[in-house]
Amino acid sequence: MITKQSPGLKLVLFCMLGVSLVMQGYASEGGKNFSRMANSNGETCVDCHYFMESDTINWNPSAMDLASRAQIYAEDGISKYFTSPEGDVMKKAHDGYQISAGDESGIIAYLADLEGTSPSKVKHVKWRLILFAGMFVLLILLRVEKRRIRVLPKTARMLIRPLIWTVILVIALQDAVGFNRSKNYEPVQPIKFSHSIHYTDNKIDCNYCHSGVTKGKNAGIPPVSLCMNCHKHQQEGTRTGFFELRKIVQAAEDSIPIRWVRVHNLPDFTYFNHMQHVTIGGVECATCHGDVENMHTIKQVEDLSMGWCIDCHDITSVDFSNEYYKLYYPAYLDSLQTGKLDSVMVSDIMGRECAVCHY
Amino acid sequence: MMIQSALRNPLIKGKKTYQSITTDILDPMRSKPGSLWYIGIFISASALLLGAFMIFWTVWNGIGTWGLNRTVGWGWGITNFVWWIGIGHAGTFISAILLLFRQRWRTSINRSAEAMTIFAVLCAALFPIIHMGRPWLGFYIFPYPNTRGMWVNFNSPLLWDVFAISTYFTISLVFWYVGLIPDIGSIRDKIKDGWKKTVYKVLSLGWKGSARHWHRHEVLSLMLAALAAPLVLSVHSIVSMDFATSIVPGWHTTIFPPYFVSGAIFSGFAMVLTLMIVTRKALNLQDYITVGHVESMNKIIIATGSIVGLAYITEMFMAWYSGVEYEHYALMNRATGPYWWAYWIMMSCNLITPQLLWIKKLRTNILFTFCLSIFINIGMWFERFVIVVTSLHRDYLTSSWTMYKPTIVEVGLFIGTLGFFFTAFFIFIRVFPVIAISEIKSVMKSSGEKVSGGKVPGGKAQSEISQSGNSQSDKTQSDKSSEKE
Amino acid sequence: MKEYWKDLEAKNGNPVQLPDESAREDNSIFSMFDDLKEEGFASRRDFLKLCGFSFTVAALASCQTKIRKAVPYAVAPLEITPGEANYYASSFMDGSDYCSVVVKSREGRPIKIEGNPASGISMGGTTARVQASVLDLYDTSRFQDPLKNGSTAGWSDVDAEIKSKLAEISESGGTIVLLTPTIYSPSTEAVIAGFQGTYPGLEWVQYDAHSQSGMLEANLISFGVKALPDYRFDKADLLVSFGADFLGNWISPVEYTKQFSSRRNPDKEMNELIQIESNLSLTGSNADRRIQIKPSEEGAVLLNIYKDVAKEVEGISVAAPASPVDISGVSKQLLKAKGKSLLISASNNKDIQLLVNEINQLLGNIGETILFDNYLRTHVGLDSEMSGLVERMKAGEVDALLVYDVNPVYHWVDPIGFAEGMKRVGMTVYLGTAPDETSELAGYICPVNHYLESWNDAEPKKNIFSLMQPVIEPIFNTRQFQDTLLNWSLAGAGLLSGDEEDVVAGFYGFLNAYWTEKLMPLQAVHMNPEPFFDHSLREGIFEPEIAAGLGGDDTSGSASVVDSGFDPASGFDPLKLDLGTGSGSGALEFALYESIAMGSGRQANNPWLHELPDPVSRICWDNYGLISPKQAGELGVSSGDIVEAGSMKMPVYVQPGQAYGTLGLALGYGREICGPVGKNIGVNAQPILRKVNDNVLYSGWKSDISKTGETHLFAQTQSHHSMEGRALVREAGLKAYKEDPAAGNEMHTHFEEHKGSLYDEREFPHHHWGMAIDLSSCTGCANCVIACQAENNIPVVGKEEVSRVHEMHWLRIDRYFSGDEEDPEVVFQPVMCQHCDNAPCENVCPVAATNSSSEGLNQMVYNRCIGTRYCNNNCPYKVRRFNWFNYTEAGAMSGNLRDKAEMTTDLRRMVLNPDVTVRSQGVIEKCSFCIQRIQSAKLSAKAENRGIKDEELQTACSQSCPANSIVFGDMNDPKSEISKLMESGRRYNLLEEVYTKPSVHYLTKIRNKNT
Amino acid sequence: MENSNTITIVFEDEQPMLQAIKKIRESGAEIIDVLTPFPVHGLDTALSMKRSRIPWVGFFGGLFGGLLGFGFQAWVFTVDYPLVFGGKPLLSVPSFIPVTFECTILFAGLSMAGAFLIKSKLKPDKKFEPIDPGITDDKFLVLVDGTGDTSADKIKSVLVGIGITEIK
Repeated sequence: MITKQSPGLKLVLFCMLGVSLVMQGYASEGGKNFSRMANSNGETCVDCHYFMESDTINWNPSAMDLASRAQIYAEDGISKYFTSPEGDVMKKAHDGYQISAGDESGIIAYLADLEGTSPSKVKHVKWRLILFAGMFVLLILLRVEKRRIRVLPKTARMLIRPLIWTVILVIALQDAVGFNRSKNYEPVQPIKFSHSIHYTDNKIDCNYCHSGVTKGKNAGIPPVSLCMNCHKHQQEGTRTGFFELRKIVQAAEDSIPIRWVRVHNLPDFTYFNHMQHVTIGGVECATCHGDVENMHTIKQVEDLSMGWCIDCHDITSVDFSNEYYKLYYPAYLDSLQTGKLDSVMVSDIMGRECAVCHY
Repeated sequence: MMIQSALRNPLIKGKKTYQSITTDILDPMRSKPGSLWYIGIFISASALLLGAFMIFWTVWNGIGTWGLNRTVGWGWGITNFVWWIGIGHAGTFISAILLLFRQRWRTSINRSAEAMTIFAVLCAALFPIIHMGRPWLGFYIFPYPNTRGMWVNFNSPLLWDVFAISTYFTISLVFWYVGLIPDIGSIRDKIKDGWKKTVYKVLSLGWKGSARHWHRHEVLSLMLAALAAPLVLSVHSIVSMDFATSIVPGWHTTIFPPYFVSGAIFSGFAMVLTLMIVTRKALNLQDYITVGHVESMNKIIIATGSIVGLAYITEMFMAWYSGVEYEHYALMNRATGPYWWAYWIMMSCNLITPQLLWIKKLRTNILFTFCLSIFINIGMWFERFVIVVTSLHRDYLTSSWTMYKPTIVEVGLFIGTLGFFFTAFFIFIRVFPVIAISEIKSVMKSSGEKVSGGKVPGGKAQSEISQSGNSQSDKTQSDKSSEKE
Repeated sequence: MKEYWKDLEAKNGNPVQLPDESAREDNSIFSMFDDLKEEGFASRRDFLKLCGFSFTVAALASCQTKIRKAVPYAVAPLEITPGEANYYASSFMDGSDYCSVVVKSREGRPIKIEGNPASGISMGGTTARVQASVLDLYDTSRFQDPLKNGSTAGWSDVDAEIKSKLAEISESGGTIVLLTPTIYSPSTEAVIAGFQGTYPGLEWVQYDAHSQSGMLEANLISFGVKALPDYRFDKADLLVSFGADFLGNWISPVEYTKQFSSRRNPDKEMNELIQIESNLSLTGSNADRRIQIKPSEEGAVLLNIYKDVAKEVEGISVAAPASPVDISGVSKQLLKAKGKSLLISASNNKDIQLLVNEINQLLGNIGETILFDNYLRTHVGLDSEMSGLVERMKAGEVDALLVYDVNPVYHWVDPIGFAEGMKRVGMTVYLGTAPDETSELAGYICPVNHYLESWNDAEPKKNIFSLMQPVIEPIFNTRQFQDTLLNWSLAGAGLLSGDEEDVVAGFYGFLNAYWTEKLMPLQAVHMNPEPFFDHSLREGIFEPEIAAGLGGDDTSGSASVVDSGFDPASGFDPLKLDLGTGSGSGALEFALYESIAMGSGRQANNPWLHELPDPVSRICWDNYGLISPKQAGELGVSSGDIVEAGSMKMPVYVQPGQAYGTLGLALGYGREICGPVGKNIGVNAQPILRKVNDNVLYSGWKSDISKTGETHLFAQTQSHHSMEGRALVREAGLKAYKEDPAAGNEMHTHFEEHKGSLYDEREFPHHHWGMAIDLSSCTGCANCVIACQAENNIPVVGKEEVSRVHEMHWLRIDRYFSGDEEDPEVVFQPVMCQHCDNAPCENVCPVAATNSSSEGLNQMVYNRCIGTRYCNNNCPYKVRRFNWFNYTEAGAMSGNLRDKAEMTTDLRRMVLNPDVTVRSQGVIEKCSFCIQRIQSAKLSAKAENRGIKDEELQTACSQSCPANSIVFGDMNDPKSEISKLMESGRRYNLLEEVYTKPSVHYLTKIRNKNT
Repeated sequence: MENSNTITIVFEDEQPMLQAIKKIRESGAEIIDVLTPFPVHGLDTALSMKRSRIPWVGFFGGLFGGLLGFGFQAWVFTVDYPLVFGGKPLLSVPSFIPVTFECTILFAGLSMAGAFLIKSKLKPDKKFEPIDPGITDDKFLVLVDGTGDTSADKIKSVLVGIGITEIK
């Protein structure tokens, strides 16, 4: 699937490209071609090989991704990707491009120049900040109104002012309380690996890759060698073609580990054990990691704060069929059996005690 | 109601009128400061800068730059903290408790005593923050909502301190400011237009001396005094609980709250004397702060000093009487251990020297009083040092016994707080009236020389008013002053 | 309560000296500007950072989440689950020090050494040095590549050159000498044999850093065995030791501590220890009776004992000089315990050892407490051989010298002679791990692996084997000694039968083949090599039946050994022996010893060991001349004065219990060439050593001392040595204990009768963790201190910080003296967080960073701590430790690191336990009862659907205690060992009258005394 | 407040002012305000002012603060995050006393000060033009409502014999 970008964004990208070229003092023919050359659908190179990360995953290799292979292109040329594209994805995308020898060397030179950079991020409008600042502006306006204009009735002023202050306080408090939390953290990964494709489409169990989850502290990120169990046979992706998978194949061949960006970070002073939660507690992965089955890029959905942990401990019941609990918590067992208690919560069995996580 | 002695001297000397009071008191603010002031502020600001550097040094490198160690976890820092808090107490005592007891002589000194309270509390508050290992996480001590779901430990005396000191500071500031409002109004009306006037305009909150405002003002002052009186007792009690609720031999003592409070007032009055004796001279306010004031304060010093001395002896007695060997050792160690000199400095400065004040000649001697007040300041500092350090350095397990010696950083910090205190005071005397103008005016007729010696308003009406008892009224004394003639 | 005296300093009204702040340079503010000069840019940047400090709020607003990478394995090793530890049995071998160990490894990094309980020798115990050895693996000063004349060279070049030169020398009939420590690895011996086969004429000299040459020679004469015997301290009712610190450093301290302490239970038959010595050693501190002698008096005292024994046993009378000290009763006691006593001496004088052997023989101890079936193989170096070598080297008769793992330029009695000789040797090759005085003079340096990177086997005692296996790939470009020798050997030369391929496969193959061929036949369980080797590897040990059978049998095996010796009845004339009367002139006799931490100084670059306070003097990062208080008074010196003794300058420490007229000094310090941590720490005592009758004598040399007027600052962790009459350590004599099990513990009875609380007593319905420490068996060896440090990532702060009382050890061993100042009694008391049920520290923390768990633990949350230190003030035990500076670089700020011991380099940090938080600047830390181990045990119990077994849960300190003094467990479990100890009449809590209700319990110290 | 109909009477001492007030009130004129440089005793009775209710504000403020302080501590320790400190019971009331006390004082003090400022309409941005700069020095002003039949002359006549400095 090739993402269609809106004309507006295209324009922005184009402008950015232009600016960046001017900035570098480099306006090669290749660069122009990269954004001008079109296939039969009228899509230019830059339409797919983007310069800016979008909010939703763009399965195509970015211009910078291509640039990382500039060395190879310089040796092999790129015309073969147009004359005989490998795999269905590229065939479909590269259909209809005409490339001359001159264009080819220009684009390669251009890509070589891009090497080492990375796509820029979309700058989101900070509505919250604007709202916060706006409240203060409103306060000033209200004052001016009171002093100079005086159109509002006195009661309105009396109502509005506390309202504004409430909004300010609520925002400030929420932001202060949630400060430095990384909820919704969704970094760009070195490989466009989709949990959705692997788990939902291909029915691969979480445990297959994250095998540590039942055995110990760390769930574990699979070694490349494990990826190769399947990808030895499946080297073309339905969305990414050969490009992303080639990274894995290459890593496996070179025995070089892939440097993923860690999404779920706990501070060093917090001890968390997956086995305790998954094997013994029977907690589902999704409880903490969210709807991973539908995520193309992995995203932190919870704030992973201590408050969040203990809130869950408060409402999660303990499986009292475990001999350990039966042995050491006879009073609870008794209450459960006599029906005095419906369930025993994690908080009741030390789930709120400091040294369970901090030591 | 206090009965004034017929022999009592007037509280204000010289022939004063309302206008001359205003002028006298506001003059230092309107004239150019003298060279003495410049020298003073230069010295104290330099000390302040030194302190600022030491704060930075401590925070950056860690508390290891102090002389503290495994066994002695608190040293100069906490000594200074308690000392400063204690000094602050005199201000509140003068303004609140003496107000409740209708001691009119307080009017001459309460303003600067209150200012002193605020500056001293600020100095004190520095130490609990700076002595933390991680002051940048100091906000953990406030019970604020957070994502950890954690609160604070309400069992901890340090947490009580947080509440006590912040309440104390807030209430002191409010009390001081409320009292200042009419005087700021006076300044506002006395100075020429300019940015200063604008500032005073804002600070005066539009005060104009309306009868209703005065009425509320007086009620508020009285009520705040009524609140501040138990507050001031509670604050030093709570500070003393930092020690008293612990189990360290020499700290774990039920006598501490009253002992600390009287010690605080003792040291506070000494500091007030130190400051006032200098101020009256420097600002030419001998007419307002008279020998009578000095003598009154000296009497309080004898009283509180004797209470403190009694506490020292009681501690010794209890250590012996309780039969607890650790307690017994701790007290013996104070007097005869390696820090014996600190103990005997404390004893001589706090218990022995103030007894000289029983002699009237000495307690009315300004120079003697000044020297004595310095002695008491030193002695009370050593009292805290003795309590903090000599209790800790030899506690239960003899294997952990060790010695404590401050580093240049700790000394610098102490000098820095002195610098801050005096810098703030020097600025204060240039910015706000050191004597409560309106209060002085209200007692001028009853206690001023001019009025006492001359026209006295009809006594009958006055007594009627005072008997109606609807406000802070100590006019009955005017009867007495007329009797004097 | 007996009367305890104050420490010497306090007694003289001169309290402990704190370091002079103005003298300390790098703590002073003014040094900031020095820093600026040195590294202008970095410091300037720091300065800007500092300015930024006030704008924290602004900075926070722009704070962004730091990107952290997650890097999985490329190919995951099968046995590793990330986040879970693996354990491998191995052997610690460092010179003559041996210990069977289990290595804990996380993600392929060894992080902790634990004792191997399966071993019959160390029985799960370790020493502090064994515990600390893991840190040597991550020593930044290690050789990283082969060196040729000081510059890096490839292995192939070095190999080729050395091989050709060796071949050349060998062919031309030259002399090649291989100098090693005692090799007690049978397969290595075989490798060396093969090497000798390759280069005929190669001489192999073994040499021990601390020589036992005198005893070896004496045993050869007495028993016909050139070996040290298998002492059985557990079988002796009476131990008489002449200066042998067998609980500390003497020969095999872990084994001896295990044996000794097994007899210190007053409920069973308790042994009695009489220590006759000059320095107050660890063993002397534990003695029931201690007699002080000068080193030169040892012979006379022994002769007197001999006189009494010989008279009684054989009816002959010997004319012995009068004993210089009162030893009344010793002979009588020895005679009473005939066959159940043990007399030992640490002297390296052959004649003294002959006399000792004779006395033991007369007492019938040979074959009872002194066995030779499983004689010790860890010491075989003869000083005479070494002397010969040095002479020949000096004469230029040695063409090639291969030095493996010894440092004679430091350790040999004549270091200058050895160094000179080395310069005259044509080719010198040094095979060792890190630079030292000897490697400095070597032409080639072939770096060898650390023991945790190596394959090896050991036979520390005859027929008792163990294996060493690598737990990490060599970190640097190093190669183990055996592989190097194999590489330089001709394939098959003199090796095992048909082993050419094994040589190609390296030492691992060789080892495998050796075990298959030589050791597999010793057992009958495994018939195939693979399971046999795997089983042995998993166990770490191989102790075949024959050894155990014969060792257990008292008469049959040992008799033959004795028979082959001389006949004691004839030809033994004690008066002809040269028992040494001291030589040189002066008022003081040197008595050199090895310190508990440093030993012979082989681990000199180990910061953990340097910071380990000496159990007796409680001083770390130093050695010092020890003199008795009386002597100090006479000489007018006090602790910290620097004195001159002969050509040496040293600080003195006034040590109660030091024999009058002696000057104790620890060996192993003053290393001039060593890694940065251990360099020039203390003074080098080696130059004092002298040779007598070809044996190195460690004491007896006289000297005068004179004050220089200079002073020295000690880093001492305990400055007050008396209990001031407080019932901290409670003790009683055995007789009193037999009459009343609560003897000495009367206060506890009183307390139990009168205790009470305003509040309801808390209940701990689930687990209630507790610890019991038996003060009777605790020897104070300090193994637990380092075990704790390794387990819990405790920072090293350096000498200056320790001297400012900023040490960080969670577990300390308090040592108190009582009685006479010149001859005190000593008690040790390990103190860690007592995990009080009514913890005073908890109440006072304003931020709730420390509170009580429902399992009786006192929890400390580092990340919540703001560092008010109030908890530490209010802790009556003073067990909380504060991070005064940024020792670990774990805090919020950087650029203010104070790491005096290089503990924060990437390499050293590999030793950190990932399950324990590294604490940041400004927080309090303390013993957690190894909560990480508790949690992990609970987790595996839950995962396996069962309860926790008592033995599976051990804290770091209890696990490897060589005296089994520390017991940890669930006090709610009636079957646990701790529950049983709770019932003991000896149990009490430290400061129980404060009613903190600690979870740590102490058992009173019972001395074997008639009181 | 001070519109053109206000009659301002200036005194230089409080005694004639008090007498004047009495007379003015007897005359039926309405006194808008009295401005004095210090609290003149007897003025409140002379003007028949009602006793201020600030103490009540303080009482309720303190009550609220105390309950809040105690309630919050009890809630935190027993409901929200119970933790055991030093073997004490969760609801260790003696420990809560200091904070409860301080909260009481703080809330009482602040609420009274707040009530004073609000009720007196004192605030930093208050526009203020002094009728006479001497009101904070040595002048005593009585402002009389001049809207009805009251006039400056009438007042003057009422106040005959009393030391008036000025009347406007």
